[in-house]
Amino acid sequence: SITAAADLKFCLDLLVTEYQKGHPADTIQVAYGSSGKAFTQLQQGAPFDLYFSADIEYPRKLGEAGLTASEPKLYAVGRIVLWSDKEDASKLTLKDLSAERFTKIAIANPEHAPYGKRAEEALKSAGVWKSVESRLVLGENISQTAQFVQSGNAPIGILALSLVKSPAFASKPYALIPSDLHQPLEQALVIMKRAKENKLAKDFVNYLFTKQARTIFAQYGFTLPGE
Amino acid sequence: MHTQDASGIQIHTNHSLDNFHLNVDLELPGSGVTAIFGPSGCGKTTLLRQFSGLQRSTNAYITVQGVVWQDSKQFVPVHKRHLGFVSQSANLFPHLTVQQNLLYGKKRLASQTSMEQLDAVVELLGIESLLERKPKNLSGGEQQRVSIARALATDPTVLLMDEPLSALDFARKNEILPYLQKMQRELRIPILYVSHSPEEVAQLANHLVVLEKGTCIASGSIADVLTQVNLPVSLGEEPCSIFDATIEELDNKDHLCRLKVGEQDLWVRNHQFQVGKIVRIRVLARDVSLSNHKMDDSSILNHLYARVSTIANDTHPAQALVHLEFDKKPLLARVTHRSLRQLDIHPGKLVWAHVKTMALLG
Amino acid sequence: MHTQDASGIQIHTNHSLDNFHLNVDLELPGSGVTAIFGPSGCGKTTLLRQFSGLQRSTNAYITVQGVVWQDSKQFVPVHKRHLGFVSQSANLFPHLTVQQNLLYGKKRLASQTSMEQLDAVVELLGIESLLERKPKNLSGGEQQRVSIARALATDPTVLLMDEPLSALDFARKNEILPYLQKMQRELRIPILYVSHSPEEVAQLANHLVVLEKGTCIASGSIADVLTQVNLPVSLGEEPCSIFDATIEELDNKDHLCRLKVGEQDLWVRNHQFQVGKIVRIRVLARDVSLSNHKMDDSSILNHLYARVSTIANDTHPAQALVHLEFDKKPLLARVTHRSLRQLDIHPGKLVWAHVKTMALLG
Amino acid sequence: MLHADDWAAIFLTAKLSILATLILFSLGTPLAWWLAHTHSRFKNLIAAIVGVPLVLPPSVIGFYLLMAMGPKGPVGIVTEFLGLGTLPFTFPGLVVASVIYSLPFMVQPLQAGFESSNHSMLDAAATLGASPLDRFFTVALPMALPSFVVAGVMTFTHTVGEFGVVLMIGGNIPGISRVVSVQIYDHVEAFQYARAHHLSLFLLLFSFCVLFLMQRIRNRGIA
Amino acid sequence: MLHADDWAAIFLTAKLSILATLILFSLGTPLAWWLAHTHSRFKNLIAAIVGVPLVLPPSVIGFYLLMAMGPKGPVGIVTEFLGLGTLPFTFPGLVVASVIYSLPFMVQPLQAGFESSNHSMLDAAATLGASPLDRFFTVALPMALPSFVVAGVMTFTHTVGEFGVVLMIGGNIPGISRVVSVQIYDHVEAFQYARAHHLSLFLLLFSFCVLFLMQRIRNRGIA
Ligand SMILES: Nc1ncnc2c1ncn2[C@@H]1O[C@H](COP(=O)(O)OP(=O)(O)OP(=O)(O)O)[C@@H](O)[C@H]1O
Ligand SMILES: Nc1ncnc2c1ncn2[C@@H]1O[C@H](COP(=O)(O)OP(=O)(O)OP(=O)(O)O)[C@@H](O)[C@H]1O
Ligand SMILES: [Mg+2]
Ligand SMILES: [Mg+2]
Repeated sequence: SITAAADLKFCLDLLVTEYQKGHPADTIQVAYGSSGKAFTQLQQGAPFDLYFSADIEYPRKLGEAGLTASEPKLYAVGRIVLWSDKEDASKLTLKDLSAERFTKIAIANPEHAPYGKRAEEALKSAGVWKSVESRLVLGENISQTAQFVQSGNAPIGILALSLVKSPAFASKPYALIPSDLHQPLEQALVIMKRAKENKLAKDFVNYLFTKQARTIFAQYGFTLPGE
Repeated sequence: MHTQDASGIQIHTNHSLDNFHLNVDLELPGSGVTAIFGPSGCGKTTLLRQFSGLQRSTNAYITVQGVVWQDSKQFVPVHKRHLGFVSQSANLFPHLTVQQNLLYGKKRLASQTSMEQLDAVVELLGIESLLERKPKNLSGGEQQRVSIARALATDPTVLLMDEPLSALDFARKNEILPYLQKMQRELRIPILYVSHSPEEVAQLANHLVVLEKGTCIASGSIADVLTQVNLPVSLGEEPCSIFDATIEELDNKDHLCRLKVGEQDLWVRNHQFQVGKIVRIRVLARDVSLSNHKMDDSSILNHLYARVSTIANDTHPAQALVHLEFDKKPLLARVTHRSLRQLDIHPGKLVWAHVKTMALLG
Repeated sequence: MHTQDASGIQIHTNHSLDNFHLNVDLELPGSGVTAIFGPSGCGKTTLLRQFSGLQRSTNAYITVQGVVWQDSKQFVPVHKRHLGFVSQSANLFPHLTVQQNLLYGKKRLASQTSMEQLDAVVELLGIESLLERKPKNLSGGEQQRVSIARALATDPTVLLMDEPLSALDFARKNEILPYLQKMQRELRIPILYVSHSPEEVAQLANHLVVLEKGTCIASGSIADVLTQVNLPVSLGEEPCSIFDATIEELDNKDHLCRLKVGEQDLWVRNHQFQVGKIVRIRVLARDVSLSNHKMDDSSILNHLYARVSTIANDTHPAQALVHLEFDKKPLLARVTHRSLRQLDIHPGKLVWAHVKTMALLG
Repeated sequence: MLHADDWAAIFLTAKLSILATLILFSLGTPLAWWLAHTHSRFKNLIAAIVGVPLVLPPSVIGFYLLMAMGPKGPVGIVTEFLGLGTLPFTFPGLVVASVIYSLPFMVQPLQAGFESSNHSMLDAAATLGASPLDRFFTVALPMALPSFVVAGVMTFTHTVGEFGVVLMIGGNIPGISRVVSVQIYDHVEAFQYARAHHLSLFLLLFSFCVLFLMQRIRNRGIA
Repeated sequence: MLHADDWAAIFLTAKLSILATLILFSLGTPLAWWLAHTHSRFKNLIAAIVGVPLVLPPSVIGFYLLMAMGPKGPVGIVTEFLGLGTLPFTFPGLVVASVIYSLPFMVQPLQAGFESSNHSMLDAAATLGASPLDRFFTVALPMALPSFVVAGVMTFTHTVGEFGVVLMIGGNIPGISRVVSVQIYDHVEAFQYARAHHLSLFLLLFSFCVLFLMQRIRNRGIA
């Protein structure tokens, strides 16, 4: 079984379905959640074979603790976007956020959510951090942040590209935030020690780097450097 | 309370509790003690609760001294009726001390009662030493006494008492009863008094209501009700007769006084009476013996010359209840059939009735 | 309970409740009714609770008919003592119906009581129609009766009753008292009976314990205790004398029977007595009149020739309490000082004592 | 040991919890009284509705409240119409959410307390001249004291510890919605275990004091 | 309307909640009784400890429990020594965590109920031959029925709705720890609102039934 970052939900569900078409005998269970929580749980011996983190730091630390059976493998790089339920976000840039009409700006909590950290960096790079700081509302994770914006409680927010490509958000356009404004959102997976002899785990990881899988990733806004 | 004495108490109510139906239509005097008497479960408590407004029946009509407490249009809520209610169980507030219990009603109701009056009640009831205690640390009788004191402390305009003295010893009862009498005389407030004790009723009551199965089978002055021969209820085992007499003479040496009943004299213990005062006398049938001659050589002081009117059977086959009449007053005597035969007593005959003891009421 | 009758009940206890100290050392008979008498707050309930084990004192010693219930080493818990306890407040289980209340103890304790016996108790107490009700829908007296029935249904080896009849009317009391007497006679179980009613005590009790402020001021057979002249407590207002008599003759025509007391005869109402039976008689002082001649021409049947031993003052100054003696039996008469003077009654004189009424006990 | 922002969170939490508890006392007491004494046929329905927040996960309640109070939700439309703006991400919004969420913690124990109370004492108070409100405060309430203490403490502590709803409705804004529970959570998520421990310890000590105090009051009420 | 995995979550939740409630009844009742009647000087301390789970945010409790029950925690070391393995991410572990978390919901109402109970009824039962245990079950318990119902319902519904602790200790594993609350949360997080609504609705209807039933029992107890 797999524990995976919540932003992978749509993408990974489709990948699992596709994989199982070719391997009907194999069952794969995925538990989505915050990568930090999963990290804490894996440290305490949670029974997961694969760990899809939204951050490369967590798998690295698990490796240092000797809990993994492989090196962290970069499987995707995430992107952040501006999205609004009220207006056409595709015409906006981060600079526009200093406008007073955005009474609330939703981002994920930069203290512990990877998307929040990147959003903070981007806002700082764009030079608007000071002017927006007092108007920020923080989501526990990127999903909650999306709900803030989707429900209209926050007129605008910085969300994950993978989310706004999902059906629930597809009706409204988004503005991609240039990736040079922040550190890359490097998402890495790792095979846990308990899956050392698990063939299915290795097969599935290998499948993720096939061409078919890469198109699915790309479809949801996840690409690898060089793709 | 503007029409004091103008009219008395009217209670008309019709109330059902599952299988029990209370249906009474009472006119009670606006002052004095009305005793409510009847077997367990006959509706005495229900009557008091109806009267007080604790239980509300839709079609009740209740007025007190001209003030309407309940009719089809209005309903004065309980807390505005300004009544004192001593209930069958003491119902003290468990979270308050005795003192706080006493002050609870006083603070809310009493306009006139002074602190001294409360102290007097406390002393009368012997609860001075209990004031700081919590009710659960009191004995049964102590709780009952505090409950009485709490009701008296509110200086009520009507006092309802549901078997208030049943948990008390004789000596204590005999201290409280005269106090109630005095209070009723001085404040002229009406008291409705439920009791199973013939002694209490005889001593206190001016008016008597007898209930049975939710209906009133008799209501009237105590003398009238008690001599109603076909009443199945008597105050305890003993039939008795009651009549009024005038104080004629005081014998301070012997501490006796002479009463005049019609043309005849009676001697009773003197209780600081005034000449000319009219008192009420109760004579138990068992205290009356009959003979054909006046017997002067006996410690029995009182001899009445009376005519036998009827002779009825008594509860025990050995005995008969002889109804006598002297000066138009009724008198009951309980004697054995053997004596009737030996003394040849029959209706119409004139005999001497010897009264060993009699009680003075109110 | 192997040593039935071998020894009676011993209660030695020393218990403090805040300001109150109970300190008694009692030896009570192992059968018959022991009345516990005393003013409110004197410790009657506390004594019963100590005896039953509901309240545990560290240094108590309690045995019942040879079985140790508590001493320094052991303490039989309440539920193993197999006693019936009718407490001052009915304490019915509010979540159970009357029927379920009655069966609660029966299921746990009664080994022998048949269902018919329970039915008999239910009928005696007049609670047949209440069986399906919840306690809170019962009147005060009804609750009390259910509580008595519940205790009786357990077929206990000792019965403790704390003012069980105080909430009941006279007629009901007079049905229950004989039943208790009968039960006590037939089952020979001891009954500890707290009451404020002189009537009840006189009618039921063989043994009398008088408490005051937590100490026992008298304990003994009822005749002995009642004639103790210097006892501040009397059973109610009325002093009385008690003595035993033998049934000599039945007069079925007049429904009377003749008793022999020493050399003298007394006639009383017959209650299906057997010749030869010994009965106990109580004569109230107020029912005795005195004269210098035997008065045959009177409805008073009983005349005892007795010698005046002492003359004491009574509570009212008009009256005196005359102590008489006949055949070594004591007899009290209450007469006025005027009569004493007129009849020239003085200690040592022989007089006729006329007894209007007497009560047969036990 | 505690940082300035921890203290800010503590004061905010205290403010929120005290306010919510006070509001719930005034709302919950009449509601519980009504539920305990009515014979209305709506009784069971209302009782069930009051119990709903118990059974839904806090963040789900938070989600629905967010939807309802947002500009497109029924509550939001009303509040905007009244010129109050929308409630999420404001302190009043947090108070409203806490009140809704903690309602059963207030009502349920109170209702149980009132149900087992003795009517004859209330009757006695009435005959002694106490109006219905008077007898409620001077008799019913003190006699149901254990239940009141339980209700108050459960409501208060639960509001202190609540966090799913707050996170959802509050948006984690310092001084407005970053209460202690959110702060601890953030510390844990950010692996700042030491700070989490310190704040937890503080909460523990604090709740100890509250619960201790509560026991004292209870013991006194009974003795 | 509900998917197979929703049903699986429902059954798991029912199993967990019923089990936790039963365990809490058997643990909480004697504890509450003791707290209500003891004069021990540890009383206040124990009462305060029991109340602690009320005041800490669920996921923080979950975090500390995870630490304590993990292979390096004190509880984990003991369970591993006993050959039981570690508790987190297992169903028994979830039960243990739920029991700890819901303890105050059971104990507090029961304690209040016992404190206001009438000792003279217990005395009467003793004289009628009932042993202490017997009188507890046949007198004290039925007389404190409203409190029992409240305690049971609050514990049960709270275990159903609990989710911070479960997520932390359980790890969201289908059939072991993916209870309804977690499932709804997942649906919400994944913007599968329809499925979230359906499950919430189911929970609502269910809790309605439970709460309705509870009211019936209560009304009967009182009548
Ligand atoms: N729990 C208690 N704490 C302190 N004092 C108590 C407690 N219970 C009773 N007392 C006191 O002990 C004394 C004896 O009480 P007890 O109940 O035995 O009296 P009693 O003889 O039964 O009186 P009553 O006829 O009024 O019922 C009383 O003065 C009472 O105030
Ligand atoms: N709440 C109730 N529901 C149903 N029946 C009731 C209720 N309260 C009293 N009753 C019945 O009504 C009748 C009258 O009760 P009430 O209390 O007035 O009697 P009471 O005359 O005061 O008797 P007691 O002398 O025994 O106190 C009784 O038969 C009783 O069973
Ligand atoms: Mg009554
Ligand atoms: Mg007593």
